[in-house]
Amino acid sequence: MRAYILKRFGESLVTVFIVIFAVFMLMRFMPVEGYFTREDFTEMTAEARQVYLQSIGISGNPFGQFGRFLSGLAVGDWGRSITVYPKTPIASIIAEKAGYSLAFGLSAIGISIVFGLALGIAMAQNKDRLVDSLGTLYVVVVRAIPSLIYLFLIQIWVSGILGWPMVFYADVPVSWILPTVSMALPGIAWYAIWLRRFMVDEENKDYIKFAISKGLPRKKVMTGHVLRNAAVPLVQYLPTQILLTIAGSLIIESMYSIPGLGGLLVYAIRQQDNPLVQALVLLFSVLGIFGVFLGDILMVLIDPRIKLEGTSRTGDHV
Amino acid sequence: QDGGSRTVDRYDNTYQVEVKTLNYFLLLDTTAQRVAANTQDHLVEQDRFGRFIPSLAESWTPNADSTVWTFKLRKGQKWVDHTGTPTTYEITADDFVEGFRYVSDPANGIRNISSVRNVIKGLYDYYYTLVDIDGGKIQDKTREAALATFGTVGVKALDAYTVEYTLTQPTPFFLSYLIMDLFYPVEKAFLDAVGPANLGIAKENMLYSGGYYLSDWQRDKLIVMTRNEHNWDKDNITVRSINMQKVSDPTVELQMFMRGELSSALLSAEQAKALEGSPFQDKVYMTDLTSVTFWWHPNYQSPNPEFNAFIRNENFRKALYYGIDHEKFLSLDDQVNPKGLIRSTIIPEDQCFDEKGRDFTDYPGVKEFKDRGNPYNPAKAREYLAKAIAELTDGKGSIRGVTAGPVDMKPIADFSVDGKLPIQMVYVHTTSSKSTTEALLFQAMMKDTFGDDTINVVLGQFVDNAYREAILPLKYDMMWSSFRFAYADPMAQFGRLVTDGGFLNMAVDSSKKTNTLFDKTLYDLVQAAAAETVLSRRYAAFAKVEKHIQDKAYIMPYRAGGGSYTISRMVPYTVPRGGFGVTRFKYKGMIVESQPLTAARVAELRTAFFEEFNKLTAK
Amino acid sequence: MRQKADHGTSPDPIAEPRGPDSGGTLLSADNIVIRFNLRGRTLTAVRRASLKLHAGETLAVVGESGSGKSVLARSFVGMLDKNGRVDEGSISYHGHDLARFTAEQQWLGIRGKRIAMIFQDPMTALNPLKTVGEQIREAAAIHRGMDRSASKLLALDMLTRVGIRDPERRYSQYPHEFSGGMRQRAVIAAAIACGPEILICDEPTTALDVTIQAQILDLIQGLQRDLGMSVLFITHDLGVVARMADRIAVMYAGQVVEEGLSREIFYDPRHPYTWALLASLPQLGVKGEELFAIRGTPPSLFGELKGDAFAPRNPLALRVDFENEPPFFEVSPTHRAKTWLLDPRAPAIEQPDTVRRLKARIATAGHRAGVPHPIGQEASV
Amino acid sequence: MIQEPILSVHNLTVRFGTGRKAFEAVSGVSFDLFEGETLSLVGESGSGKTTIGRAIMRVHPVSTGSIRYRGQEIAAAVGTKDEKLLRQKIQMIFQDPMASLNERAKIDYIVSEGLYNFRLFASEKERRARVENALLEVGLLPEFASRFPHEFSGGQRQRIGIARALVMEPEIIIADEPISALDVSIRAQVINVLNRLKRDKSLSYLFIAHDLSVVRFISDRIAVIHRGHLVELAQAEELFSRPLHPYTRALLSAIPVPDPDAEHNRSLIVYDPSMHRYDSDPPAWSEAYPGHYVLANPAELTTWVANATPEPALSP
Amino acid sequence: MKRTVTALPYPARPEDVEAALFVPAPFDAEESERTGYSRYSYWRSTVRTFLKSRSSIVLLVLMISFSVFAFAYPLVSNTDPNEVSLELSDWNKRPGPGAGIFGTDGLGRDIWARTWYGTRTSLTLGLVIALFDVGLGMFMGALWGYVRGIDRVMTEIYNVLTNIPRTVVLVLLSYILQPGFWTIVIAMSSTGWISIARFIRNKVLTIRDAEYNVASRCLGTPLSRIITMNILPFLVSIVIMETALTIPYTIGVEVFLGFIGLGLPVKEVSLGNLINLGKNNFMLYPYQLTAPTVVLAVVTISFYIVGNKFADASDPRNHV
Ligand SMILES: Nc1ncnc2c1ncn2[C@@H]1O[C@H](COP(=O)(O)OP(=O)(O)OP(=O)(O)O)[C@@H](O)[C@H]1O
Ligand SMILES: Nc1ncnc2c1ncn2[C@@H]1O[C@H](COP(=O)(O)OP(=O)(O)OP(=O)(O)O)[C@@H](O)[C@H]1O
Ligand SMILES: [Mg+2]
Ligand SMILES: [Mg+2]
Repeated sequence: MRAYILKRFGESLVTVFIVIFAVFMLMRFMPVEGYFTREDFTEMTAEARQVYLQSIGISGNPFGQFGRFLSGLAVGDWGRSITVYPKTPIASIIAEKAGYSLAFGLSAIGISIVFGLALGIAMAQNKDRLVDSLGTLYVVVVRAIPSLIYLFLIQIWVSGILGWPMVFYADVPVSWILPTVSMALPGIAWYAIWLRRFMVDEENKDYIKFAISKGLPRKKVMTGHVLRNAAVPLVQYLPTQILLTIAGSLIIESMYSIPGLGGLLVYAIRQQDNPLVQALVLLFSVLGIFGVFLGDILMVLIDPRIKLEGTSRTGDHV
Repeated sequence: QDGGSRTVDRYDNTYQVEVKTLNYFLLLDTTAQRVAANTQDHLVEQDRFGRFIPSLAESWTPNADSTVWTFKLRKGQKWVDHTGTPTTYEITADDFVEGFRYVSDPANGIRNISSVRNVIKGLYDYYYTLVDIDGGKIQDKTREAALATFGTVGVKALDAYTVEYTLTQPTPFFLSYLIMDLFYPVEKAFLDAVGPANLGIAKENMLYSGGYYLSDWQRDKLIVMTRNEHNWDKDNITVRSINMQKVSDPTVELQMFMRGELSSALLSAEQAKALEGSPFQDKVYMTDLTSVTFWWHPNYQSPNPEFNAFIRNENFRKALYYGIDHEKFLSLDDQVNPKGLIRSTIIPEDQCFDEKGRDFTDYPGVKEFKDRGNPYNPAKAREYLAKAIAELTDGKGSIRGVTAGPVDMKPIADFSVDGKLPIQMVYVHTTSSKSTTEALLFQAMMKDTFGDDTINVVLGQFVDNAYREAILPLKYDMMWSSFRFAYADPMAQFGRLVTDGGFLNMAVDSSKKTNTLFDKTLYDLVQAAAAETVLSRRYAAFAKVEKHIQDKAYIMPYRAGGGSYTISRMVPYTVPRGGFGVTRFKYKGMIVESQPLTAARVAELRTAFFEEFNKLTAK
Repeated sequence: MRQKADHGTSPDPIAEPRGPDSGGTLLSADNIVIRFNLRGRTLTAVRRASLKLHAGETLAVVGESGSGKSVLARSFVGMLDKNGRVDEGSISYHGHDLARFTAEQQWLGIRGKRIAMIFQDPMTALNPLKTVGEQIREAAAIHRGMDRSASKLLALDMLTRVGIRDPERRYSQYPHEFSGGMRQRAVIAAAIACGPEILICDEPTTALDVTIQAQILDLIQGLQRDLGMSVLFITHDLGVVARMADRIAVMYAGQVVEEGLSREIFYDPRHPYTWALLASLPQLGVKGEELFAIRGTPPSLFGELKGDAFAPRNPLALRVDFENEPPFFEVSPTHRAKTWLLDPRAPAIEQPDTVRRLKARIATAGHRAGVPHPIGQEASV
Repeated sequence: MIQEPILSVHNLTVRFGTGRKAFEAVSGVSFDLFEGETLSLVGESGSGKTTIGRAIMRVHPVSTGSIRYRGQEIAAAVGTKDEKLLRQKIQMIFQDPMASLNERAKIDYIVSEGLYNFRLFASEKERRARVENALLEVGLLPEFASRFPHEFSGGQRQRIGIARALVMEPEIIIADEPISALDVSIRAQVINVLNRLKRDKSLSYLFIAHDLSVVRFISDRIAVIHRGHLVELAQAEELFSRPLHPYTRALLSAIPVPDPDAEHNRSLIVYDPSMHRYDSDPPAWSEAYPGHYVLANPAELTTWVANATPEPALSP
Repeated sequence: MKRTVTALPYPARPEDVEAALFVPAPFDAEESERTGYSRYSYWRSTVRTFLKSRSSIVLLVLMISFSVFAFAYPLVSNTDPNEVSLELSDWNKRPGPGAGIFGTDGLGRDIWARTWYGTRTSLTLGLVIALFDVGLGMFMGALWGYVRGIDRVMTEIYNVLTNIPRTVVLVLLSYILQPGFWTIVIAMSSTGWISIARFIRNKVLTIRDAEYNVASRCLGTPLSRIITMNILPFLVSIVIMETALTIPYTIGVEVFLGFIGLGLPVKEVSLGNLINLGKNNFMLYPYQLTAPTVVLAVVTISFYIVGNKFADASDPRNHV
């Protein structure tokens, strides 16, 4: 078990390294003009531009730059933003913003899980009946229509009808509701549809038939066997989902003026804020990759079928 | 309506684009300017008529030829921190010297320095020595040694309460420089404590000398400024707190206003129109014009050979100039009175007054353009175009000296020219819908005036950064841009057009490979005007510059800044007024009511204000 | 906590078990017709099949693949697939007509508690995410209203009964830690945990090796004896049938075509399909000679079958077989067959030679060796 | 006169995986297959029967040992020409009639797949004729060629699988449990087809099965395999009448006999591998009687031979 | 569609049967082979299962008619969707007589025409991306699943590609290339194929070791034919489904990209641009958003549901 965790951990590290290296080098393909604003460029002489590039650590051998970046990371220095928040330490930017994204993201995940699972169960239990159709309708609307549209309509209409603020105010609790719920909508659909599918799949399994033939009441079969087994594959994705909430939701954060991490990456790329882009990509890929890693570990823990190398084989023969 | 005239404690408004830094020496966006203008004081400031009045300086005296300016500071003024508590630091003359030392060091990356680089004595040499040291060009001098020579720069503290600026040449309008971000004070002990790089990246990392202090700053969310109860002028700081929310969507902004969450909102023309019939109908009014000027400017070095051949032809430029209906174009912003937005001079009106109080734009040579308004004249335009075509083509539609071939203007555009009419012309714009709409309208107008067999407008779009994508790599034929008027002198505008890297590309710097001084007359005119130090003579000379540029139709101004629909609870004309520096962002003296003002009332206030204003300016 | 609340709540439609009725018949299925909706068409899987299960006996149902053995058996526990239904006929069990049960609720006192069923594939019959012990325990808890510790004790006892050594350890293991044979034992343990009256075994050994198969068969037999159950045993392996069955029902194309005591079917079969079935056994073949084989392929169950369903594949068919469906003819009180050959008007057609020689052949060719094997002992290989 | 084997497997070992995961599915198996004979391989599930078959078909790599076809080594890579020959001469029939036919291809393609691979026909007409022929030979109708596999019953599908092998005109057929998945009434059809083909075309079969009753009927010789090791090999009747290895005896005792009287008196022998003392005295592949081999150490060999019944036991 | 089934007749009573019939009948061996098995065609069953649900028929019809109309409209209409009006009175006209079915936008362009041109652009974009994604994904996925040796490498590529935020790629590409149709195609496909490849790989893994594949290998069938004959036919339904589902997805992405300013050039008519433009003016001229939204919703929802229903229908387990 420990050997397995170490091995998976090592693999994850390698993947993170490749991702960050790839992005680092891609950023170097961007034209240097991007580091200047229009006014600057007019005002600055060629030398001054060079001075500026040097001062933000852009000129020189990209491999050397990468090395410096890594050695900075090693001592916990994420560097400073160069154009998005000039000179502001990146760690402090992230610390400041991640809190918001995390708070909204976690509440949204909570809501998605509770409502998504409830909806999924309801749909599976009433397969091909009204509840199922309504649930499917919801899922279809959420998944097929670009989110921008319905999120926008929710913001304008629902806030108007309920008289809630249109943007988020940290000190007005009701202003949290709409963004959180909006953020949860796709999650609810996701959980509902997969749980429904897994439950329906489970229901056709031989062991469910055997459980029924043992005379277990339907409710017990549903909770004790079907739901339990159907939920297991969903659990695998939970760590990734939780970790990635830190990354925030671009659309919702921008619509509700939530100062989270959501739009920061896009903005940073467009501003060619290399240190910030690198830090964010590093952060997100670490979260994503380690989410997968944790998901795998979690599966090993909850699914007895998954045997790991290095663990002794039990199971005798007749 | 007496209920509507109660003043309120709080002013709520929004900002759309994220403020990057609040380092007040490095104002990168208007939000930061709003914060700096209110949380820091300069030596001088402008009153609500735009007159310079004392601020942290109690009084000042220029010497006879306006080359040395001495300022006497108010005593006993303390820096306050982000809780509004006075610190032990007093605001002294040294703080102004330190502030300037900070901006003069290229390592601090201060961007506006070029506007004073040739104004303050000794600054040019000091600055470039440091640049060369940093760039490795000067090896025999250390940075420390160079920094030690700051004494040669013309900014000195004569005593704790006296600052003296020494200038390179007589500058009667020097006060208008002093309200730029370059002339803020900073407390050295505090700066050393937080480190120069950390100045202004958090509310704790600044001290405040202005009428407000920054009591809250959440990036991408909220900026709150609270009245500084220890400011010398606190009685004139009428609103207790200024709350600025980040809201990027104008639709949301309007909604928030209508729901009473904001004190004022800017509206698009369409939004304004949509309010017709609503309770807000009679509350929408238009803001005054500002010193910002919008113009179309062609690229005189286009990689597109067809356009390049034509744009150097005066008749062609004039054809363009007369071919676009400015009024209709501005209907996008104001369908009722688009004319009111037109600005047809390069230097804005109401900004430069000579010693007799005469406005630069009333000088002969400028006034004719100011009075002309919309130049649109399709017949004339077609005539000019015909002339240009006659001059530049062989009569069978082939453009002389232009060979067919591909034009690589990637990523903006990519096409081939055939060396024949129609002329391909790349008009670039951003991805924003406003900018795109304008581009489409421009295209439609060109087609309307000239038909599509003479000029074919190709639309090219840059994603983000005009400079990186279009202007610097010269991948455009035509675009619009806007210039803010930086200080009270025509050179603020002409300098940027004519000098190195300017839009007209009349570089005289021989090191630059794009050295194409194609109008020696203009260059000489600018040099001559810049050398004049008496305002009236100076203005007369610059008026010739303006006339020359306009006659040749090098650039096509079309709109003044401002002039947006607004709906607001703030009473206009209660705040300081001024077109340059940070004045227009000040909230000092602002009166905010509990109900939006009606347009009628604003109109009354406007009339009253300008009556008074005109009395004051007509000395 | 939840477990407790469920105790004894399963409704019991049979308040007083009345035991086998007059003729010793425990369960009797009459003229059962089962249809499925399949891809827009109707498939009649069982066509008027009748079957009686006597108390304490083992009834084997044999027949070709697809002849409807499983479907018929499943209808006894109300576990037809969703697209299927019992269209006609009745299944009487303790005065109830199981064919008329509609609500899940009605089945609760029967399924698992009185009629238990084990399936063919032990590898998939256990929930891979629950411990084996738990899966045995939960049924007992429900049906016998036991609390957790009591039902656990019962489950441990069941594990011991089916010959699993070290039950304490095995109780908390997961199915993947069990081999195929042990899983089938666990499945059996779960099925008998409530002491059912009837155990339906649907090909319980097909997926197992011969040696293990023999052990499981012994186990089922032993359990039947010990617990006095009736067993309905479905298989198409005649060897297994010979070992297990007291009586045999032969099915073809959804019908029971012959029914009789084990010896009657083996030694005196009357239906041509039964003949063919027995004759095609390789044990009866002569090396180097052609084995008797049933020609052709089973009929399609969509649509009507005219006459005797087996007729097209039966070289001995009469013309009447293509026209009219034969009724049952009684051979003996315990033996009947559904073939026109038993009609007095039919030409006298003899059983094929091979079939007649069955007993003799086996007696001479069979080989027996070894020592008696105590039932239920777990043999490890 | 000693006949040359058509196929000779010597000391075959197949390992799956590497390192700690390595698992030896077949260990040091040797046997010969003679022309025109049926050699059956019986043993419990997972004992390595399929693996041996697939090693001969060269779809599993051989770890050590040799496989010779008519004296020619085929365990390692062979040239293109030999490849073509081998693919033709050695054919396989699969266990699961449902899984061994490509559901999305017509019978025509399925049967002629091998012909296509090596262009074994001169004209389209010839190919079609050969497909029809093969179908007829296994008792199917030529018209079936244009249908898809799912239109057929299990027995028919299995015969299609045989036709697919047959069309290549093979000499050796590896039949991997070709009847295990079929029900009794269909089995006979397939057995008959196999037997008839063997006679008519003098094929050699390596017949893999676990059903000893079928094996006895069809085989000339039988090899018993247990956990990757061959434990016994003899003429079919010899093996049934004189089983030596305890595993063989257990296997034989477990065969159900379709006779109620006999069945009711049957008793079961259980094989316990821990009975062997191979640590101190390793076993060897020894010839107990002529042509009757068993895996035993000398001590065991003596006891087993002593206990062997010379004549078939009478049924009780 | 309930089928009425006639009750099974009881067997004849012996006395009702003619004695003349009791004579041996000739045996027809061919007939006995022929009798049994039902004709089951995978594709016929798939289509039938699909058509069983009324809603999927309705949506299929909608999907087809909207797509056909979107592609046909530009051919038959002579309204230029980019025709800017210089008459102020033409701007922002509400739907109604003289203003087109969907009204006009802020430059007097006809929204009805723009909606259909936009639908065409977006559908084309979706289709092209789907073809790239699915084509490349299929090919790589089949290889990935079949060739054991490249599994590790591909898995690593998968890990890396799925962890480089897509926006990074998009933004970078829109700098390197001209923002536009092909940039979005390249940006989307450069990372989109991998998840399809992964999906296909998992499918292939389950069929790779199926006996019929072993059979083919035993017959010496070359890899190329194993993939085309044995593997790909089993993936056709997946491909159709993936294609159908990629289209609503790309339309969504296009709208999103427009939102962050990286979409198709705004001068190009696409649903994404229409929506983003309409959204800006929603409070004022709601029809500018709602009209194209309705069309977009019908298109995406019909593709989505049809794709899903088809996936269900193509699963043989659902062929009941
Ligand atoms: N859910 C179902 N839907 C449609 N047809 C079904 C279903 N279940 C069974 N059938 C059909 O009913 C017929 C009888 O099936 P059944 O499983 O009872 O056969 P069987 O005799 O048990 O065969 P086997 O020996 O293969 O288990 C078959 O033709 C089968 O295809
Ligand atoms: N590709 C493989 N990788 C790893 N192990 C394998 C592989 N193929 C087979 N094995 C293992 O090799 C052993 C022998 O398998 P094989 O399929 O040859 O047995 P068998 O005798 O044919 O069994 P059955 O009767 O079930 O078909 C089994 O334990 C199996 O798990
Ligand atoms: Mg069955
Ligand atoms: Mg096998």
